[in-house]
Amino acid sequence: MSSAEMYRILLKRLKKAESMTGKPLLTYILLKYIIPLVGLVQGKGLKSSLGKLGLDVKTPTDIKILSNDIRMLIENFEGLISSVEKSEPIVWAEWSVTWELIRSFGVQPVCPERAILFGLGVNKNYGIKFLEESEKMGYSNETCSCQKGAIGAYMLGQLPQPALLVASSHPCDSGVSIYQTLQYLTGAPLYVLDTPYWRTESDLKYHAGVFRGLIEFCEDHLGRKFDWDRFTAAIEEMNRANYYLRETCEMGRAVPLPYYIRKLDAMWFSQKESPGTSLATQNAKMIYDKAKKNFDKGKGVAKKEKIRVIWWDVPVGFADISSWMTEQYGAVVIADYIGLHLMDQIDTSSRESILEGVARAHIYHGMTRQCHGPAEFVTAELETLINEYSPDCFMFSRHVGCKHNWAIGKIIRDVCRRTGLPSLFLTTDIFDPRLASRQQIKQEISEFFKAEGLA
Amino acid sequence: MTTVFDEIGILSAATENSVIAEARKQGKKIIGYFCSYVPEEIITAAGMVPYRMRAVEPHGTSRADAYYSSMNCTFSRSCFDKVLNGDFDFLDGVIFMNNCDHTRRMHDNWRHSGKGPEFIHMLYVPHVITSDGEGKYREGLEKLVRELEKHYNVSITGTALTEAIKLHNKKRALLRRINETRKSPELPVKASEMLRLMLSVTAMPVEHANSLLERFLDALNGRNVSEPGGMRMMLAGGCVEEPEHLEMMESLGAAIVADYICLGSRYADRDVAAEGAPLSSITERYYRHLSCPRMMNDTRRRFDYILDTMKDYRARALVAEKLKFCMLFFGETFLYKEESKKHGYPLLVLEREYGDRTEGQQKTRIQAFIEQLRNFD
Amino acid sequence: MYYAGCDIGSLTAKAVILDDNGILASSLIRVKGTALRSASEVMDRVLENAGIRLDDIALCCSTGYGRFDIPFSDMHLTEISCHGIGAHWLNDSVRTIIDIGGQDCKVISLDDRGLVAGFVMNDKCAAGTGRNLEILARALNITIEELGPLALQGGRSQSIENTCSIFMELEVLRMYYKKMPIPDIASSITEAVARRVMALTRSVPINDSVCITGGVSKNSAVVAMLETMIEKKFVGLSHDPQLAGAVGAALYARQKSAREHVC
Amino acid sequence: MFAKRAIAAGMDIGTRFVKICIAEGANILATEMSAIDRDFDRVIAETFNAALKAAALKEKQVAARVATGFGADLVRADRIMSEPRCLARAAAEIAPGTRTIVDVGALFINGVTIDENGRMEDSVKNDTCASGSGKFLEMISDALDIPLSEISETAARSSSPYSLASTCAVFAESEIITQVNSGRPGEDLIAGILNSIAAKTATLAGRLNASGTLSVTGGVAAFAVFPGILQSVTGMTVRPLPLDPFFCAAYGAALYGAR
Ligand SMILES: Nc1ncnc2c1ncn2[C@@H]1O[C@H](COP(=O)(O)OP(=O)(O)O)[C@@H](O)[C@H]1O
Ligand SMILES: Nc1ncnc2c1ncn2[C@@H]1O[C@H](COP(=O)(O)OP(=O)(O)O)[C@@H](O)[C@H]1O
Ligand code: SF4
Ligand code: SF4
Ligand code: SF4
Repeated sequence: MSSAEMYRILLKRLKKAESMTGKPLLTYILLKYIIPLVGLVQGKGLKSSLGKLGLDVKTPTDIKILSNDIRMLIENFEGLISSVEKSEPIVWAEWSVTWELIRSFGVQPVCPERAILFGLGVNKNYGIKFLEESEKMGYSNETCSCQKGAIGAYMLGQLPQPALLVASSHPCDSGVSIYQTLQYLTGAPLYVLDTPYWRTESDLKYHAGVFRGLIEFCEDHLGRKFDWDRFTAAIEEMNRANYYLRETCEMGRAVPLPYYIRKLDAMWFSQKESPGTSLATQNAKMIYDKAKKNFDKGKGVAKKEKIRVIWWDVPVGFADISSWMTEQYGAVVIADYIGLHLMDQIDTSSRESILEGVARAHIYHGMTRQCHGPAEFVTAELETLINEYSPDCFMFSRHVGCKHNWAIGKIIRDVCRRTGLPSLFLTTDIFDPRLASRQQIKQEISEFFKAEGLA
Repeated sequence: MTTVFDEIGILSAATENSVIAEARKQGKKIIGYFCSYVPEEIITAAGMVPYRMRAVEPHGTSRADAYYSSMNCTFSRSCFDKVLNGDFDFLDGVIFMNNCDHTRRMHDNWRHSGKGPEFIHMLYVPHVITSDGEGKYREGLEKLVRELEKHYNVSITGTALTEAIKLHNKKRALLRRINETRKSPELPVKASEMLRLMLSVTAMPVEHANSLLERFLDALNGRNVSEPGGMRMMLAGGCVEEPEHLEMMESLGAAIVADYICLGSRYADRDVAAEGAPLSSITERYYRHLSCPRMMNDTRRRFDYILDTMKDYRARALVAEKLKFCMLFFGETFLYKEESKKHGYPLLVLEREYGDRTEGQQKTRIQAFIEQLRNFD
Repeated sequence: MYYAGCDIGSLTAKAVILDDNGILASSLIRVKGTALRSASEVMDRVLENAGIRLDDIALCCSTGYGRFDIPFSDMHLTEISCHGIGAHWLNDSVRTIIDIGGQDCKVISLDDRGLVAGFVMNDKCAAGTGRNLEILARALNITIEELGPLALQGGRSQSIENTCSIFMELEVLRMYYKKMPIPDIASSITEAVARRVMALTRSVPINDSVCITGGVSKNSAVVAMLETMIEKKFVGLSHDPQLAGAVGAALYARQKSAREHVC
Repeated sequence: MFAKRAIAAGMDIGTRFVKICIAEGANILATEMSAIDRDFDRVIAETFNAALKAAALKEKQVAARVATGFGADLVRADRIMSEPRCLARAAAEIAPGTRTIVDVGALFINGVTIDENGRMEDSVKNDTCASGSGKFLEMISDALDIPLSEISETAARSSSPYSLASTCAVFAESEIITQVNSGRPGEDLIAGILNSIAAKTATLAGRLNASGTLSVTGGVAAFAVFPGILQSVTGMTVRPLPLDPFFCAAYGAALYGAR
């Protein structure tokens, strides 16, 4: 596997997909009417792979959102491949780190933990090779698959050599351990965004200082000046997108549920791919407008909404499970760790206020906000959802990598017991299909709905 | 007549040893703490006894498994099982720190279980060693001092801290001198005995610990426990807290002369500066002492410590141990493999579970490793 | 002078007697209640075959799980070193040994002098061991000896996913109940167990001449399956591979006494 | 269109026995059980027909078939439900207030907890290393020529039950076979195996945060001595459910069918 081959393969496919989704209306008609009639194999392939991504396409706006996502991925991959070819510096940044900051040095960020996602995107065995490569080096099967994927991808030359690494000390030990290993294997300097345990004023001040340190660190090691104007513009763009996303999530209280969680999950990813550009904001607005229309008309995303689900922690890699649940049982997912956007607006009036806002965003980021700190951060959010979003049941995917979630099984179960909320505890790995297959998860969910009299 | 070695044998095996029981009779409060970033001086200065938490006399993990799961570290689970069983009811307070995912969640589970004591504190320690970080750690220690003073209405004065620093520096100095004796070809003390000593002196008032350490140091001169063909080795690992396990390795010919474990030589690394404001000197020592894998920007210093110590103590090989599901020490032992290739020292990596008595395969691995080293002689 | 090697395994006990020019006699029995009883019985058997008495033995070395408390043995060595010495003596081109016994599975690599350069072994799990093969054969109501030849006749084999031997037994029961031809099930079994063994070898380089020892070396289908997976032919040993450990132990006893005489 | 309470069949396809229970609503009409062998489909059909005959029913009168157990997907059924769910459903019906059930079968131990309103809460499926050895108990009693009906008195006669060392069921078997070959008294071995199964069941129950009474089902619970052994090992009060232990899962499946 030559270096960055994975990104070249995906880039070719994305370009083809872009040509198809370029004209939303035409593609919509093609997918909705012509393919089922004519049974174009090519079209069916596209539909099923979209389905697998959970972005199944129901309206022309869905296709517009999808083509924006594709455009953002293309921009990102092109930036990466040209940096590799022109041997410009590349910065590995852990996924909760604000990528706008790295881009404001005019360099390309890469998230090592997402290599497995892209590897599986090429095809299932391509991705599994990353996991097997790190297992050959001694990684066990209950290590977090995104950490294992990063090591395997690097050893197989699918992650370009980094100029420097930026890690975060939260949310879990996997990150604390893997970035020391990546630093050793790549030899690149490492900066750690040390994150406080709580969220007091002095914690936020300390964490803002850590971000100021990151800018100085990058200036020293990249020998480039930090472009504050570009960063401020990017933050303002992010503020707009976050406004729409937060407003959408606030509407989750409505019955029937006006938004579709897979779109909000996708935003968690696309906000990283090409953040700060208007494409992410456009998507956020389209999702918001669609949800607002439904909200005003009291209409839900499911034809007949029967079951409202809180799905914790991170949704499994088989994204199509939530669309299967909706079609099969009228079950909609209200929130999961990454789809519930609670980002505050960042005050861009001064550099100081920007840094504090970025520090706060880093702590309140989806998945890390729940996993770090005391268990109260987890239970408080769950209880708000239970009290205000009228769920019918709770599902916990229990990704094997998150040992801290496994360690508070009883605390979470007691919240469900106290509130009488039926709960299903699964065992999955968000990216490794070898652990719990799509079939097994669907079987357990069907049994759960039937036994609880929900279906 | 009972020797100091019999004494530490009894003290180290008990959850609440006789010295602790005696201190409680005299009205002394016992404060449990979890690991090497919680300064014992603060507890001593408050007139209380620091007690390093442990899981000796384990009862298995079934009670704790209701809170935890089979995917969590067996040391944390065994320790929390003892909490639920009431073994730690003698404690007047517990100080946690954000060391690893498993033990930080014990802070949550303990409070959720409703078991005493009332004072259950979480000390925040950064995951990096930087100047800003030292300030943040200092803030955490000041908060700890304030809350101890408020809860037990004691006052932790500068003089009390300075006195405590003197006593604990003496304790560390004695431990360092004891460790130094392990450099001699006639090894005077076994690693299993050192671990029993550490389990004893981290569960008693510092004055008592110092007198025990003095008697222990005296008992070493002229003592020789080395066996013919014993293989001088160094032991690295996380929560290696079972003397019987080390005894098994010693019975197979491993002469463990140096270590990098939490309850080992790291505990006595460098003193608290005698001059300057006491709390600043305490902050500086505890924040910058030889780190453990939770500190993300200190890896090289840890690996150099292992290389230098192996040379210093003439250890032929490194045995690295990790407990199942411990990501901190998984990463560390993963990099030991790279280091051992680069610097050419033989390495054996063992994965265990705390309290695991079925040691058939472990014995074969250790003995085969030693046979392999003997082949090279 | 006579030297003895005694390998008390988890399922079988083996003993070998060497004299100055080679293997004089050997014996193999199923283990008894205690290691001591297994050792004394297998030694009586080999002494009988050799036509000598226990005091004629100059030095005896024991190995295997039960190596520790054998009164008549003068020293003990792990089965890893013994398989290394034994296999090397039986064929000095050997650089890697795959030893699959009753309860464990080891991969040992040797340097040019035939000394152990590295090894890896399974932890306390039965997957990929001789016992694993036994319980799967029992699920088909066939003997362990029949499993190999039957598997070689097998056609398309169905892959068995699970890593735990108990679950593997379940998957075999399902095939058995659904009337899948016995040879096909047998070949699925050997393929699955061979894959478990391969998973172990991934972290040890298998260089050119590799041999297989331990009781499972008698299972022709597992041997053939492993050869296809490592894309190499096993080199032969000049004596029964199941006895490699006991031969190594006897050799070590002979070397030890030679060295004692000299210095 | 169906009778007020539809007639349903619960089919528990175990690793050793197929257990069929036909019920009308909550009322059991017939139960049949037979050993599974290579002639799988014939055994299933014969057992089902025997049950129909016992309940004096025609096949088309059975409104729904619900399958459970290891081989649930090997038979024709309208729906599949997992064993823990069926056990919880059965207990909620015949012994309301039951909070924890452990089912000890031929190869596996399953555990399930039920909350106060009869809903399944948590289940510990077949934790591999703690797998039961009901089948292995049969194998050893066969090797010792002790009929299964005499297992209880044999175990009771033992003065020093043999304590097993290995945790893995596979290695435990070889350990016991070695003991049989070396002439250790049969009653000590049988008692030893029952103790080891009880110990594994206790660890599973512990992981379920089980407290108060423990209900035990499954083939091994059919040995009268087992609940008592489990009681002494777990320190909890152990009671079989008020139904033949072999048929609890099958009955639960039938209840799901009737709804
Ligand atoms: N004749 C045979 N044919 C096939 N397999 C055999 C034969 N004899 C022994 N085995 C396999 O070898 C295993 C025992 O190997 P062995 O090396 O003797 O065990 P150990 O040394 O651990 O006691 C058995 O479990 C069985 O699977
Ligand atoms: N009379 C009996 N005949 C056979 N097995 C019995 C009998 N009584 C109790 N048992 C035990 O019941 C076990 C089978 O239990 P069962 O729950 O049917 O297992 P499964 O559901 O896996 O088929 C046997 O392994 C055996 O130990
Ligand atoms: S390894 Fe580090 S975090 Fe874990 S107990 Fe030891 S000192 Fe504390
Ligand atoms: S062994 Fe590792 S996981 Fe367990 S308590 Fe110590 S540092 Fe934490
Ligand atoms: S029960 Fe299965 S997983 Fe557990 S040790 Fe035995 S073979 Fe391995």
